[in-house]
Amino acid sequence: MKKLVAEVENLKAYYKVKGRILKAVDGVSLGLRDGEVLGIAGESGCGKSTLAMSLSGLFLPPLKYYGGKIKLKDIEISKMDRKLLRKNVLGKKISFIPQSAMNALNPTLKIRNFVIDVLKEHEPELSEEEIIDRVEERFDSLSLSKRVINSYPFELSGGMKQRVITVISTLMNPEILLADEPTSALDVSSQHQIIKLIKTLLERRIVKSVVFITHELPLLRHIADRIAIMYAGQIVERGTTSQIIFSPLHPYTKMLMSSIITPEKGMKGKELPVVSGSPPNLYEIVAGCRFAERCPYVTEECKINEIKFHKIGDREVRCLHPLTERNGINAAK
Amino acid sequence: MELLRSLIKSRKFLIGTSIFLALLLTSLIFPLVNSSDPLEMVGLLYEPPSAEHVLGTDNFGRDVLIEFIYGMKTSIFVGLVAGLIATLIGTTIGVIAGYVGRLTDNILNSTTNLFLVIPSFVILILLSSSLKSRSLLFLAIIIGITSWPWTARAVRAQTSSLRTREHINMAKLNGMNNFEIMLSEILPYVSSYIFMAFVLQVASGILSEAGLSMLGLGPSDVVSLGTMLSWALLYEAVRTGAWWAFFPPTIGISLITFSLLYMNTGMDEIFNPRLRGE
Amino acid sequence: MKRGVIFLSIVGILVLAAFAFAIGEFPRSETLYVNGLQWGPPTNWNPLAGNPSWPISAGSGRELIYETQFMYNMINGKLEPLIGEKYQWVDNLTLVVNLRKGVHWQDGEPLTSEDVVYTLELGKKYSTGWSNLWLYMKDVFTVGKYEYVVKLKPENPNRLVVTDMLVNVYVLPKHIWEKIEKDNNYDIKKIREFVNKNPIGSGPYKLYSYSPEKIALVRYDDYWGKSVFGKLPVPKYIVHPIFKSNDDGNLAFEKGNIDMSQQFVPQIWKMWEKGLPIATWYDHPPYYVPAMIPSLWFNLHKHPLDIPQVRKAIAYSINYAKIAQLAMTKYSPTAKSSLILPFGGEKKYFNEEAVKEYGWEYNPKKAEELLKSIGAKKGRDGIYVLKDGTRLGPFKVECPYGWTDWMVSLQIVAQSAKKIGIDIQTYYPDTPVWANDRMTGNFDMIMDTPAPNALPSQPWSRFYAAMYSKDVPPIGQLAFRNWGRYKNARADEIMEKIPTVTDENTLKSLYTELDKIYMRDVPIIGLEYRPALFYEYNTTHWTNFPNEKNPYAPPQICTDGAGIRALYEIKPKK
Amino acid sequence: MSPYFKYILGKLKWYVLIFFAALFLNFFLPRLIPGNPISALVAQMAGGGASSDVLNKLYNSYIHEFGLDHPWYVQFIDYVVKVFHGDLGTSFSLYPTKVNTILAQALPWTIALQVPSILLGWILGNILGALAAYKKGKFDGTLFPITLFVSSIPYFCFAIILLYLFGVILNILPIGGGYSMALTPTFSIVFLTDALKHYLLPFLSLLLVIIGGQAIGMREMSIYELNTDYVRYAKLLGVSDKKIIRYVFKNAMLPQITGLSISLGTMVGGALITEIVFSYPGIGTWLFNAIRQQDYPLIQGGTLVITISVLLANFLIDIVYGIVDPRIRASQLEE
Repeated sequence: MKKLVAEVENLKAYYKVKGRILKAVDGVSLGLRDGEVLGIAGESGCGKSTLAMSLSGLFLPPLKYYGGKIKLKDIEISKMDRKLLRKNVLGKKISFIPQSAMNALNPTLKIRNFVIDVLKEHEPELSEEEIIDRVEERFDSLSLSKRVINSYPFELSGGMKQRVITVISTLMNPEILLADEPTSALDVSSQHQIIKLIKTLLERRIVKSVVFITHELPLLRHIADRIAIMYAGQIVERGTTSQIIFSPLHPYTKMLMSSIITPEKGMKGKELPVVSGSPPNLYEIVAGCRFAERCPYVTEECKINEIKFHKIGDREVRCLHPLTERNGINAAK
Repeated sequence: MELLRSLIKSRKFLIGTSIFLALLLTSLIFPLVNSSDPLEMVGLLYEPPSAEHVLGTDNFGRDVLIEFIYGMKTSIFVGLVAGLIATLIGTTIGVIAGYVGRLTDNILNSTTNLFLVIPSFVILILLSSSLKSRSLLFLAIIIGITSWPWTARAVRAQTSSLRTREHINMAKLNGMNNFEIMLSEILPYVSSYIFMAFVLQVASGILSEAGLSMLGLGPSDVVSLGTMLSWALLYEAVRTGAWWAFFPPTIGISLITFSLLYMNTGMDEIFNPRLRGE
Repeated sequence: MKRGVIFLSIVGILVLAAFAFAIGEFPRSETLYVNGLQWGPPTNWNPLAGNPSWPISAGSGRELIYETQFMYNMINGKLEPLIGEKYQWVDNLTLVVNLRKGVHWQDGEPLTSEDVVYTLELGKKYSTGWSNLWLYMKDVFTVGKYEYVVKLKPENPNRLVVTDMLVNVYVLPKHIWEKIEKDNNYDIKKIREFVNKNPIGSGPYKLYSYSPEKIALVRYDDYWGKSVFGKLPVPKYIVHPIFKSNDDGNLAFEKGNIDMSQQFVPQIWKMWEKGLPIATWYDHPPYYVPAMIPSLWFNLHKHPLDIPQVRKAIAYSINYAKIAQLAMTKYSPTAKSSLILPFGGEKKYFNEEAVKEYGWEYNPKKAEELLKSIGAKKGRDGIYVLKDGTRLGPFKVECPYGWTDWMVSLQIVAQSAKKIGIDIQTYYPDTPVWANDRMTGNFDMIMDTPAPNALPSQPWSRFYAAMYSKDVPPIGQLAFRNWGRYKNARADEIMEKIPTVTDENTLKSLYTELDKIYMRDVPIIGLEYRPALFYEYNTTHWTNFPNEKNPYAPPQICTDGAGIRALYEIKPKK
Repeated sequence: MSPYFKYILGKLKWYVLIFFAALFLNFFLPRLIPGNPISALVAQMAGGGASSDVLNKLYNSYIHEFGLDHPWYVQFIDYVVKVFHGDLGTSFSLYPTKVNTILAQALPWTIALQVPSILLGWILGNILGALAAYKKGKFDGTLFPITLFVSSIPYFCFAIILLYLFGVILNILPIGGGYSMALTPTFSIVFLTDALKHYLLPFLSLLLVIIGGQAIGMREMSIYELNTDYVRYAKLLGVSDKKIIRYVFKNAMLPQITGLSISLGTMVGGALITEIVFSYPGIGTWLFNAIRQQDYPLIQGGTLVITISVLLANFLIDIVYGIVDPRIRASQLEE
């Protein structure tokens, strides 16, 4: 087994809005190994994007850190000074690809100037020419047109923008790349290009590991090594890609897998729920299983206590009645 | 319903609305309780506040407090009517320009911009000097027809962003004509913007009335906050130190405008969640 | 370095130059500041132009640059000699005027009867302010250097208007204006455009400088009057700042920056109650000397205002005392139902008994009785309806926006009428609209002053402006007097007769008869008495202004008519 | 042709169009006012007792002199031709003064009052708004309602209150006019300080209201920009706050620039009332008096000068905008 590059322990990150607390990430633990792609899947509002943000260690208000650890090798970044974090970690060790490339770049700034701003922040000794040289080289090596560097963001197509952002995010060869739905707003061929690009970056060891977040579970099949399923602020199931895709244990995973997914273009933040019913109110979390409301196999027992992880072989699942691996029939019955 | 609930939750909206309603209700209920004629000349020129006349008398020897309350009613009335007219015209032009697009949009948008660039207050002054009848309604209408461009602009922007939406295409495929689409597929989606624009138009209508009246172009035989100011200025209340003649209308106009703007800000934050700073 | 030195020295020079410019243009102890006589920026000093600026403007600075032949004294109604020494009606059609010898123009040329005759004839040649004289004058000719004769038309011998000429027509220098006429090709349009920046008159002052903010005059030290009056006017400069609002002017006056003001200052007594050195002619109500009668005019051709009883009912409904108190802030005695002033020069014609018997006063009860007497009934809304179903109102009553005392007067009229059941609403348009409505007869009721002048021809001019029907076109066309289009043959006859009568007893009975017709028909209602000119002074910088207790000159604002004598007597304070 | 030039040309076409529309409105609107300017003029010069005949003659000769006896289209063409020769005609009410002379005297006062107050108000308002958006919390919480209230007070009400406070109660500043009556406009220290004293109140009343209005707009725009994805992304890439604020400020400013150009008309309108309240010797006071007197040439001239200045200012802003916002040039390329 490869060594861990990052470890997350019982991470709690909540939104605090007008005195009320929304528990978007509620005790998540993860391990990320060298060279792997960890997929995180879940429907919108389950907290996966918040998790991606939190993993960077930068809690932007109204998001607040409430507990747990994020360890990057030996550095504990969850409690790091924000200035130091931004200077020494972000972009350099952990980098981020945001969800909507459309608006992720300052519309009035040329790519060139943005790149200069980013690199100067981390390596002030570089001259502008050196930076541009390095960037051009990188663009070349990833077979992206160098011309792009001198463009304004609005002069680029959506797919191109997303690729440019991916390249910018990895300019400083970060160990971890957090990709938050990098493909959700794109057409199929652009999606493929992005996935190819991420794979290339991994192969060349420009990035060491990737956390790939998406609401389209099937997409992970082509890229992820392991997958964690998230529901209502928690990880509900963890396993290898084939395990999750082909023999889900949690009823929710099963539903995610079997539902038809139709992402609507241009309607960011308003994706239709992929499974029937809606996730619980994260302001007031009920006792017991958070999926109970929507679970076809729910029993009275489910609603009493918080569900802990159960080990089934080498797999873990938060369910009292996990599905059997063979045919998806509830094991307890 | 949910919208209403979220509106009530906005402190800004709530404060703005309550101030506005309080002022409006005072001006509506007071005449029912107190039947004094606001035009009655009960004293002499600029008598200072006393037990009998709490806010003193004005240049006509009238009770300033009673005038103030009636004036508020007039001003709010003019504001509402002018706002309604401006919103109607602005919405019609904005929706048509934004939805139909092309040449129609070009023409309508150019007209809108023309009226935005020419100082509308000058036009307003000229138009109202040409009025033979200085009735309240006429005044409100004139203010309305000179202030629609702002609404037209906002509505047009919203409409053109809607134009390519799925549901509009579906409506087209289902054989709806343009008019029906504008009415049933576009208006509901821009209604919150229209309402916000309406609130702003009411505020600006009240200001325009006050400005016009202050220049002596206001309604005759009716007290409005603007005419009160105009008299105060004309009859040298500032020089003679009769603060009670110009202070109440100033506060009145500012409070009404403030309440409407505050209401608008509250709504803005709800309809554009990004502004909430979350 | 070098550049810096140059720069500094330039700045230094500029600063020095600036100080040199600013220091004492008008030394305070030699400058009299007046205001309220000019409202817009000055445009011209051309008496032929129609709208000349102060001090050439009508009736506010008559003896400063150009002079009239005689000076009118509004207190006793007398004509005092100036350029003219004496005048005499030798018969009903012949006026002989003798001029003073030794009068000379400011360029040194002598002033003779040639100049006067030339000036009067200009009015025949062109449309000028005094062209109307030629309706009554047949001829004017000189008799030697210092005498001239006016012959009246036997068919229209109006002696009153011709006498007015002696105090309100400026005498112009022939040798200068002949040239101006010629230079402009005798085209009146071009002559009117002549600004006359450097007017050469016969008076004690010359135009010194002007700008949109002020007009300044400087004393002409070779004034012919120096030898006659034994001295020159005291102020070396007279400056008239032009304020854009009453507020500014009144504040400047209050602060002592203005010495003499002709502005309407509401409740002026409050200023001296505050301890300011301010006074008016009287130190008690009405504070000013009343001279005109701002009135309410009816459209006599609009039903139901064509019914005299309706007009009279309105006359009874109006609270005249309130108008005097509130609108005029006590500057007016309570108005009586007569077109003759019960004060000053015309008091002798005022017939108290006739007014008592035929006139009206504030009496709402009587007003309603009058309406009931013609069969009017009160409608449910409290407004009377005539037998023919005509509702009494809404009538519009009109005066210009910004004429503050008038606006209040009309508010009182409206409120008074409302109380007895007549619906009157106020309307305050801009002045041109009001002026036009007035002339075309496009009004229900309108406020205006008939013959707003203090002239020897009063009260005849007032009756004439209000009631004379000849040459007055019907409603819809432009009239220039008699806005209501009143018509009464006997009244016309009396008005034609009065200017030819010299016997005081006959005059008195004619005026009484005319006034009775007025009170019977109520074509207009006098609302208040107003001074021709407001006259208030501040003694911070100048003292010894004339007033009731020291009446060495009439309250004609120190610069007009006989009032100019004050300029010789006021004293600088330090 | 460079796209930028094309953009400017496109704008220019549009301004020429507006100019002609304004020319038309300027001519016709004053003529809608009932009554006519000559009756007032004649009435003013006619003492009581003058005969109808004489006044009638006077009246007709004036109507002819002012060209009011021609049909409207002749008058209009005459007016347009004269405008293009730089001649705005002769004032009625201040006959025989040229409108050009009057406006030339008034314009410097108006420019001196409006340009600095609008520009400074705009700049200060934007800084204040950006600050409120950035600092949030109590700063914003107290500042926002105050600013909103200040901007709710109409220009003229503000002017009256300032007048009362400083001119009457404290008695330290003059209550009207452009300079003291004892002075003549010269380039002198005494005159300049005096003019400055008269300047202060109208300037302040304009400035404060404009600051209020602009700050509110900027605050909103900045909050919006602060919450955009690009800010988040830049932060996640470790870009410092200093740089991010620069992005936000610039981007929030851009709509404020268009905002300035659009609200310029309103601001100028507001400033005109301020001039009237303070009897400031600028265009507003003149224009208003002209309207009162139905002085067509002066009304036309005044409104024309105002329209041209607003158009010019807008055009300048458009040029600047085209330079600072790359998106404008791009959108021009697409067409």
